[in-house]
Amino acid sequence: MWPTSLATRLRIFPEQASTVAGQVDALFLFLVVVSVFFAGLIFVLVGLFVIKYRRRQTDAPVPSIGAEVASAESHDHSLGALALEVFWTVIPLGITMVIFVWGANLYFTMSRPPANAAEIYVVGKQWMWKLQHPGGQREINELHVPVNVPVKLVMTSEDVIHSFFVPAFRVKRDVVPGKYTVAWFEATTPGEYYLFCAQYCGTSHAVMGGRIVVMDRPDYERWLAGAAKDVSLAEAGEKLFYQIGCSSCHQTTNTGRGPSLVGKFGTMEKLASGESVLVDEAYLRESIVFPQAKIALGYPPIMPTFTGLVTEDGIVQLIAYIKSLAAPQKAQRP
Amino acid sequence: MTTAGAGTNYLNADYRVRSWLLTTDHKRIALLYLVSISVFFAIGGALAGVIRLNLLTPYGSLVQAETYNKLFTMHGITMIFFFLIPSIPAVLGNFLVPLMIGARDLAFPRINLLSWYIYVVGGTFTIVAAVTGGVDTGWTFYTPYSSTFANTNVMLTALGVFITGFSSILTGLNFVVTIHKMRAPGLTWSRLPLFIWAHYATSLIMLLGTPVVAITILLVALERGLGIGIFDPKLGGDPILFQHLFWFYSHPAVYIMILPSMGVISEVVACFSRKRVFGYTVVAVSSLTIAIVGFLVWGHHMFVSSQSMYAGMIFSFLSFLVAIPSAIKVFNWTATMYKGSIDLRTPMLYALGFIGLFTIGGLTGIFLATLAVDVHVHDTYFVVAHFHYIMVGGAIMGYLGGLHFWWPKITGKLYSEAWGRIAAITLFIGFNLTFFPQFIVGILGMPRRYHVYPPEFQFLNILSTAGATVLAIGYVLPLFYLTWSLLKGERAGANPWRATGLEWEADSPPPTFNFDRTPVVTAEAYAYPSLPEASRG
Amino acid sequence: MDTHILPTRLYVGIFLILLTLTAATVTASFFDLGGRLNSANVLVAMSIACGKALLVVLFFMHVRYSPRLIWVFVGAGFFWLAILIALTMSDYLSRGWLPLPAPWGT
Amino acid sequence: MAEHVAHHFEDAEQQREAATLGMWAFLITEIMFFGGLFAGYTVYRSTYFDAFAEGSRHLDLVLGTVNTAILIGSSLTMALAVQAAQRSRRGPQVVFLLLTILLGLAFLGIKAVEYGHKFEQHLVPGRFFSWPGPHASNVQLFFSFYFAMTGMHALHMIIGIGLLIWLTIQARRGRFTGSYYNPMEVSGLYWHFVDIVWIFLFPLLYLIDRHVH
Repeated sequence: MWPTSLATRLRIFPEQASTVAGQVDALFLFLVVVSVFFAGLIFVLVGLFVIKYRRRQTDAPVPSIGAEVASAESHDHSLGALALEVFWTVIPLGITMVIFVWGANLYFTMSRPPANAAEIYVVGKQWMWKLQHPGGQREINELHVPVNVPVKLVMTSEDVIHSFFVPAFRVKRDVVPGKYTVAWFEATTPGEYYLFCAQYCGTSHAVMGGRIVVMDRPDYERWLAGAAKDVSLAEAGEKLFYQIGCSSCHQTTNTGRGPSLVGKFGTMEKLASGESVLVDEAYLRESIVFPQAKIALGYPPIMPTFTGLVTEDGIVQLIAYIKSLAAPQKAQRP
Repeated sequence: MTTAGAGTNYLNADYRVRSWLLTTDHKRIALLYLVSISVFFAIGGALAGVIRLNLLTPYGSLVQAETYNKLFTMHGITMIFFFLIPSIPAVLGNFLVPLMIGARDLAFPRINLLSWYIYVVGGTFTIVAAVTGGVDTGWTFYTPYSSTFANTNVMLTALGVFITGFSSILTGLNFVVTIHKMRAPGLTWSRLPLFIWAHYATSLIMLLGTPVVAITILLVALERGLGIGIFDPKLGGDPILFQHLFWFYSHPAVYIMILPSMGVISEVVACFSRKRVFGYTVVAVSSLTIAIVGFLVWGHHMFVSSQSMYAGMIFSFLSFLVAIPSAIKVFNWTATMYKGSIDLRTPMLYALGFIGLFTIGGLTGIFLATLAVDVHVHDTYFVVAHFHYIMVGGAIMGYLGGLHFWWPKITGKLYSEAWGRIAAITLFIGFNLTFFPQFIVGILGMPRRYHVYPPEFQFLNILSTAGATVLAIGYVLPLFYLTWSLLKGERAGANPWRATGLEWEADSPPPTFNFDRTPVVTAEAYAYPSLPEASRG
Repeated sequence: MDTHILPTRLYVGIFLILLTLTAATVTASFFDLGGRLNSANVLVAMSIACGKALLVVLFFMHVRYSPRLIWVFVGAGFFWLAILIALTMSDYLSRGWLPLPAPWGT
Repeated sequence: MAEHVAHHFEDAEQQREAATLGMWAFLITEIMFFGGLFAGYTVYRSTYFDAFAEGSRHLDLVLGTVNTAILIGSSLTMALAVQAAQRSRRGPQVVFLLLTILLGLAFLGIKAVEYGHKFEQHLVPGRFFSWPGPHASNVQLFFSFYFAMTGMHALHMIIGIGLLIWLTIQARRGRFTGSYYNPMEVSGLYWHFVDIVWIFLFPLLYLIDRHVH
């Protein structure tokens, strides 16, 4: 009946299908070895003592607290006991420090997407995942990616906190409303893998999942070509840009009431407050939702909020469009 | 040393209902707590049973998704706020702290009674919330789900938890003042039983942590009730701030549950090995260290939450530090048994069970403190298994061990040793069968709080449910033989285990004011005589 | 029982100092003392507030004449508050430290 | 053993020390209770600095300053009431307690006037909040904290005044003398603590972002 073989059902370790999976598992196995050693040590010692020092006959009665107890000298005042305490404090401390550095180092890698990663936009909402490719292909609860290509996920939520979890990739990241979070992976083996929501998000939390389909390059190209798509993300964004009226203020030159957005993405923007901010996804999103939060220098704070007028999907498209405006320009770095 | 008032003790001094409901005797209040937390334990256990039954198949055959979510939410809330946190402190601590330090009562007896009433009021609110529709936020109340999106009884439940927090604060306050100010002459800090040290450390956490979760829950209620923005991003707030404030209490709360258990284990291991606890000072200080460092590690619940990577590293580092004092305790208990005279009575079986399960729970905690590994296992059944090993394998084993150890003191009766051992072993086996498979299913990637799941996880879930059945039997058994002992049990005498400690100097059950004369202490704790070589056979 | 009965003169003196400090902190608030997020103003205002709180704790609340234990308790209370704020802020302040590598390929 | 020493204490000294220590332990929990609010305020002020500064300038500095002075004054009268108890003087105890109550009520009255103004200006968070300028939702956040913090403080004042009324009745009956004044002492600690909370709330909410760049 079940779609899975007996082998899968008796599996005790998840499959490895991303570049970091092997590294995480190496650390994991190291932890297992350390744990088995210490747990084994304790169990063996306790077992041994229980057998060896089991009470065979009733021993001397316990004197009352007030009485002199000459023989109850405290073992822990002796030098040997002190050495023992130091020994079993320092050794575990040393081991945990190794684990800490190892884990933190790997976490650092896992938190920083490679610069050349392909971008996928993820929007979580109760209870589905909406995914958009740069080319405009949209998917729900299913993500097709090419093998051996780093993929960066830019994620946000329309309602509550979700968490994007692909066990086979050892990737998990909360998807938080009101901000973008980022995760990345590079799949190593073609196949289908579970996608779960790991952060409790309400009634149908358990079914808010789907699958990641990892494909060989040719298969992937074929899928891309065949996938339902209207227009690319940037094109959709451009349409929206004119439709909801962004274009009436943000013109191609700095002649409008708002700054021109051509060549803006990736530059540093001077703010009215005197500070500067990097124009990235987070800043653009904030400027659409809370326009007054950071005002560009030289422009009046007159932009209305677009909360409610544009969905998270729409914001993603607008950002893609604004990004595309940067592309033809030469790098305008300060 | 026996009391003059032949046969009069705290139990038979007055039989009227009013003498129980208005009592200020710490021993009677302990029994009021014993009854009420047992009720909540039964409720929480029953909910767990339904959860396990539902997970027998991958398709959620037993209950609807909404119902399932309410079940695990209520299971978490009752077990954590209404059973585990008050369990050892409010029952055994209430009973024993004054007895162990040679005092006639806690410093503020009326506040002690008040804290029980507050507990009952908070519990009632929560139960009313449960039966009038339930709540489905998870015990963690994460925003903005709890403050904006959930359409269940969040307000009533939050109010219940808020109120109960004050009960916990008042208990902690009472212990701190009592331990500071009411110790018998000669009972210096270096002579205090480790049970008292553990309760002192626990009380500090209750005092310093509980108010923060109280105000946090209040803010959630404000946001939900009045629509003012605190945590909801749509109203300008930040849901991550909620997680910081919530875990500032809720992580140390784990130590509220486990530290008193550790105190019990120290007493039991010393008594049934007939040896002073090895490294007494180190064990005592490690309780305080856990209480203090335990406040610095809450961010390890937020490694994937979008918390800053650097904050994650700080919290990871500190989390490793807090593992050390726990490890030291385990080593010291083991060393205590070395060359002892070990008697495997029921409480000792629980203590050994505690050491085994806590070791596994603690070591798997290391996995969760490790940043890169936590990313994979966070919010999966691995975490569920880990904290059940700590809270059920650790805290409840300690609680039951302590209850058996001091049962003769509390009731004056001996329970059936054979049944006691059977129950302890049943619990140990059932527990491992229930929760060990959850580690594996978590590593495989099964997220927690799932009402249905992919079929390949079924085998492990069946094992877990089977284990839960055994575990349930293990929990029901003591109810019978302990009740039986009240009716037919042998009289215990003042000191059936021939243990040291002031509580064993008083009668069993103790008279209302514990001691006729304030005892004077001249020896260190656990002054068990060292054994002549011959007696070890 | 050794209760220190403080003279009325002392209480009134403390009261006057507290009023003066209040006036000082209000006056300071009218000046821009600089610093990111008005940090200099915050520093001045919080220093004065701590000074005022200290006077109240030491004299009105008699901690100056209380056993060491009370000092430890008071200190612990404020220290824990510092832990709560400092570690929470460690998250917020370090969020911007590591800008993600530019996806537009530089 | 004097009649006011409870059965489980050895002597009056132990009882007094326990009472004082107990109240201090309670005040520590109060620090942490307000601490959650302070932490939230600190985080949001650093995140939404401009909005918080803007909101801060909409508080009434004059009323805030007057209230600070009133509260400090009430601390003085409270301290003098305790002193009168230490000296076993019944009359001054009652007078100073009544003065403290009066000042406490004055504080609450002024606070109510301030709340009233905020209500008229639509600065109370919730459905009727309206803000013409930029950062509306973040300014609302400021006022959420303003009302949560000052509201919680006011609630503590109300509880304190309740305590003081009970104390006044007891003091009139001559219950407090130099050898027993624990309730007076610990209530005093509580009242001073509430004062200290305000000493921090006042600059944080009203002052630090008052000036205009």
